[in-house]
Amino acid sequence: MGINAGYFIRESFVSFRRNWVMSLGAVITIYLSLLLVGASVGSSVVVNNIVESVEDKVSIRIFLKDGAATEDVDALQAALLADDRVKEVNYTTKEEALEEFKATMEDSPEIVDQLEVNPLPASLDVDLNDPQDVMDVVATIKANETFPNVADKPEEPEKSLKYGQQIVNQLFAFTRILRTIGVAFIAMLAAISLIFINNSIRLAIYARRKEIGIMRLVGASNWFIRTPFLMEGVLQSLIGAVLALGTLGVVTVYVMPVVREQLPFLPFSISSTATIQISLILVVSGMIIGAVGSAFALRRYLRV
Amino acid sequence: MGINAGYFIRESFVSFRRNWVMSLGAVITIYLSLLLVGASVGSSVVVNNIVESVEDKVSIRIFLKDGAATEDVDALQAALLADDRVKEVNYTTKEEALEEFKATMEDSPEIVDQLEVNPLPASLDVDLNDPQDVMDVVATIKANETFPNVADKPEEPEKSLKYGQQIVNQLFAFTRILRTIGVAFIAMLAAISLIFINNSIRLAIYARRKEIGIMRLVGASNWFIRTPFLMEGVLQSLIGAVLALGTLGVVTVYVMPVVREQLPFLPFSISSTATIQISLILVVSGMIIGAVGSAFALRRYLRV
Amino acid sequence: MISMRNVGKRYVPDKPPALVDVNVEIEQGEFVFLVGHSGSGKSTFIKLMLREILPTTGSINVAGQDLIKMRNWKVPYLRRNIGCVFQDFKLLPNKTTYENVAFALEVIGRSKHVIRTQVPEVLRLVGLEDKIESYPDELSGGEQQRVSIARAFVNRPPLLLADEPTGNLDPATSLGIMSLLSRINKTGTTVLIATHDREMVDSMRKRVIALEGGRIIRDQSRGVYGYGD
Amino acid sequence: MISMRNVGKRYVPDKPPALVDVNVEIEQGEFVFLVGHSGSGKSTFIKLMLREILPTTGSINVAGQDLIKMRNWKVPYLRRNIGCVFQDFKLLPNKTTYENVAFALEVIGRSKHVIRTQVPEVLRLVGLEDKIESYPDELSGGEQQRVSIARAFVNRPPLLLADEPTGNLDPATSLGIMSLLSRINKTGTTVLIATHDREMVDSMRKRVIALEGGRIIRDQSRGVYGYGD
Ligand SMILES: Nc1ncnc2c1ncn2[C@@H]1O[C@H](COP(=O)(O)OP(=O)(O)OP(=O)(O)O)[C@@H](O)[C@H]1O
Ligand SMILES: Nc1ncnc2c1ncn2[C@@H]1O[C@H](COP(=O)(O)OP(=O)(O)OP(=O)(O)O)[C@@H](O)[C@H]1O
Ligand SMILES: [Mg+2]
Ligand SMILES: [Mg+2]
Repeated sequence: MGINAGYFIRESFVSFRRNWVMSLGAVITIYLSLLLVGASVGSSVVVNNIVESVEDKVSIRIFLKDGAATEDVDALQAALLADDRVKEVNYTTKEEALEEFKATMEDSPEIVDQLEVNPLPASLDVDLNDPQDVMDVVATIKANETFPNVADKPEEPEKSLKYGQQIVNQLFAFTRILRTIGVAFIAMLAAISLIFINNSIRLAIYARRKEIGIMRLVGASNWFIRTPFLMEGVLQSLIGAVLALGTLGVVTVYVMPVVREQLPFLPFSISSTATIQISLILVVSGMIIGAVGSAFALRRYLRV
Repeated sequence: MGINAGYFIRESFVSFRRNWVMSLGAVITIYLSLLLVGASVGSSVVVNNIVESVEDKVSIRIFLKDGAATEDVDALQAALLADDRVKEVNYTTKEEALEEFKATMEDSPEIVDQLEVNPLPASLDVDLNDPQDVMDVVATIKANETFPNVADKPEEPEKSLKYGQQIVNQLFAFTRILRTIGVAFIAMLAAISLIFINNSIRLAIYARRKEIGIMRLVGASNWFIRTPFLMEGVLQSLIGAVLALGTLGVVTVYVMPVVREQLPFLPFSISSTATIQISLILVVSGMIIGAVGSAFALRRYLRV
Repeated sequence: MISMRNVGKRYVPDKPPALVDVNVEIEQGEFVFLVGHSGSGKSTFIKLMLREILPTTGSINVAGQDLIKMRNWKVPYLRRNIGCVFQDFKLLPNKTTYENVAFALEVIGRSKHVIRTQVPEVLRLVGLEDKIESYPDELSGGEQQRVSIARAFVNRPPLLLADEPTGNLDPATSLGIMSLLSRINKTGTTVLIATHDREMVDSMRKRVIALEGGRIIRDQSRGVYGYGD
Repeated sequence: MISMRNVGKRYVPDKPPALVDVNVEIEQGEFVFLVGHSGSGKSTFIKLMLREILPTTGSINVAGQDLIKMRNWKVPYLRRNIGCVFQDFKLLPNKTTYENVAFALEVIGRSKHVIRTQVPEVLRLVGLEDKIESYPDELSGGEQQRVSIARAFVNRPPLLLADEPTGNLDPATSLGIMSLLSRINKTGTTVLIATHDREMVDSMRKRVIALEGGRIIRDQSRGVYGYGD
């Protein structure tokens, strides 16, 4: 009992064409849903880049007391470098600190002029791999045994460390919320898209429930009825996904450069790996949604 | 030829119930679309509040030369206050400026200790109604005739004015893009929602095209067929809109306080007027979309 | 009442036409049978009358109105004066028997009171008094056909068209329906019936119009079904 | 071939049942007419045979299989051995005449070649050779009925059920269809026809089962339509 393999392919294409009102409805829904999801994943990648670039500015500065023993400073530096969370440690001399101060005070050079001795301490500047670790690393530094030996004000450890104490907490609270909102929003959009797509597939199949009943009565088995519907669902999803991808591509190529020009100081960019990943996810998830959605919607009408 | 007024109301409710698969599909679509639009309008109101609070920190500081004539300073202050764009002008004395400096320098009190004379100038601090006007107001100040008389460094007007020259441009470029993206996103969501809603109404009516044809053949006039469909569309939209509103309400009541607690330093809030406006817009636009969508979708099948 | 002149109808350009050069005059109060083989154009004839379709050529006049020149928005008013029993019943699937029949009255704006008295009366006439609350897919074929018949004459139209009204009915019920149509005709209603029911046509001895391949091949008053088979 | 024992079917709990205490044995190769008034349960009888519905009481055996115990997934295989002409045709609206008939062969996995030769052959037998590319809504009532007939026997099923197969056909075409069914029967196919066509039943003199109010009131071999009207 050989089955015409071509039957199903032909059938799903013909049905797509003949039920074009329904097909178009499903394609539009899938297209816009995936577009929405794709756009928000893209934007969240961009926002994440920006947030990271801001967070990267977070570093820890350890003020050293004048005349701290070089071995002690080296020991602290070595201890810090041994820490996984630390990216690099730089030494800033008293003179460099003064230069920096002069640069920030250029509006009021009188202040600098009045300085007779250099009041600014030397420092170790610690950059972190993950800025979120800043509080932990600060605690580690305070616990380090050589730290009191070299600190500018050993009796007040807090005053020998600068890491934007208030700002850091606020910044991370904000970026954490921002990320949570982003993930929640994308999850919501994805869920809504799923519902939309399922909805439109269900309506399309509901509109053809009589046909399905007739097929059953003529002796078609469930999978024989289902296969063309599933393939049609996959076809619709594929078209929707490709359209969504195309639109996103056009936006990336034509709109992103304009935005980047307007905001040269922000790292507006999506890597091409991210782009390919997004594309693949869109197409594959579109097809799965199409197939699964059709399968679920069909179940009800395949019982008689 | 009196018409049963009750007929249409009864008809649309009965039809809503009997075609519940279709009705449910339409309600879900309208609900989620309006939810999406409502959520993004709400978020954009919040983001706008935050952006404004950041922008409000933009002000202009005019450094005054030591011993500037009080009349001149008063004249400049009066001239500025006469300007519509200026909200208020505050005078900061040399002593106050030094106090401020000490506060920012508390990490390195040695610097302040070394100061023998107060090198900091007095200043006029100009707050604006709309921070976007900052560049214009700066230009006006430079053009003011008493400005050179009181300026700290009359030969270098740029140096007598402080308004975060680089930051301001970047900030405004960023907030402008943010606002544009916000508006574009909401517009896109609104358009997509419209298409979704229209789509699902069209599918629902497509599934009932045979019925519409039969009604025509039995002598029903177009408006007689259309009215229950439109009322059903409005009913669906109303239900969808109310559900969307309810969900947004729940989110506002239960989620917003949590976010606000996490980020006490950011002005997370939506005024109740804004809330009512959003609600009204959702409900009314939902109903209009339902009616117009149904009317359009029907047109095709009302010709025979 | 009905006047067709040189009417032709071709559905698909390069296929043979469904009707060719049809000329018919039917006076008010007549009772006419339309007979012919399957596919000879009977339903097309009836659809033209209802302006469900427009002819390719010729002119049609029903109840004093020129159907070709008629504006679209006037069509419903024409149809309210024509009761029609459709070959495929055309019942509204989401309405019960009662509601389907009542719909024909609601369309012309009859009051609730009139509907409440007339609909059960008419359903009793076609023998469906105990199927009032059933939906079309809960009815047998013959029952659906009778709902369609009830709907066609519930608003007492001056013209009644019936396309194969007894195709799904047993001889006894058919006879009942026929005598009903005949009584309706006696009250002045013009009745046109497309049918294959030889027994019925032969027993009634009314005017018979016979179609073949879209042409009128016979038009006899007091005729028989014919076709020597 | 078919065996029904004490079969009853009640669609709605508090309404009279559609079938009551039906006992029937039909042997392979028989030709049986099922007659009865409109609403007497003929279509219900046929739907039970196809397992479109399950009986409320009793047991049904078709082609050696117990329909009540049959698993859902096996139902399609049962139906492939039963050709059925439905009272409302049940054609797929999005398929042409050709595709509708071919569908019955595709379902059982016949090769393209078989389909290409058998479908036109069968359509010729029912007189639709020039309507091959038409969609159901471009066909006359009788033409749709003939498509349904063609689909029912294109795959040469051992059992052929026909619900009112000539309701929309003129006497000449009906006669053609009847002799076709009779020829199919001669090749060993069991044929069961629900009909109102008194002329046909009376002329064929085959076994007649008469239903009334859901009960079998008569079961005669070489019977007539009956009902003294
Ligand atoms: N799905 C259903 N739900 C409820 N009642 C039904 C359903 N289907 C049929 N009936 C009722 O069962 C009875 C028998 O119906 P059936 O279709 O078997 O009659 P029939 O003999 O085929 O009549 P006809 O000659 O008019 O087609 C009828 O009174 C009908 O109203
Ligand atoms: N919409 C359509 N498109 C194309 N051809 C059509 C259409 N409707 C009918 N036809 C063709 O026109 C011819 C006449 O059809 P019509 O329905 O008038 O026949 P009929 O006399 O009512 O037949 P029956 O007794 O079988 O109902 C048929 O050959 C049919 O195939
Ligand atoms: Mg016809
Ligand atoms: Mg029946």
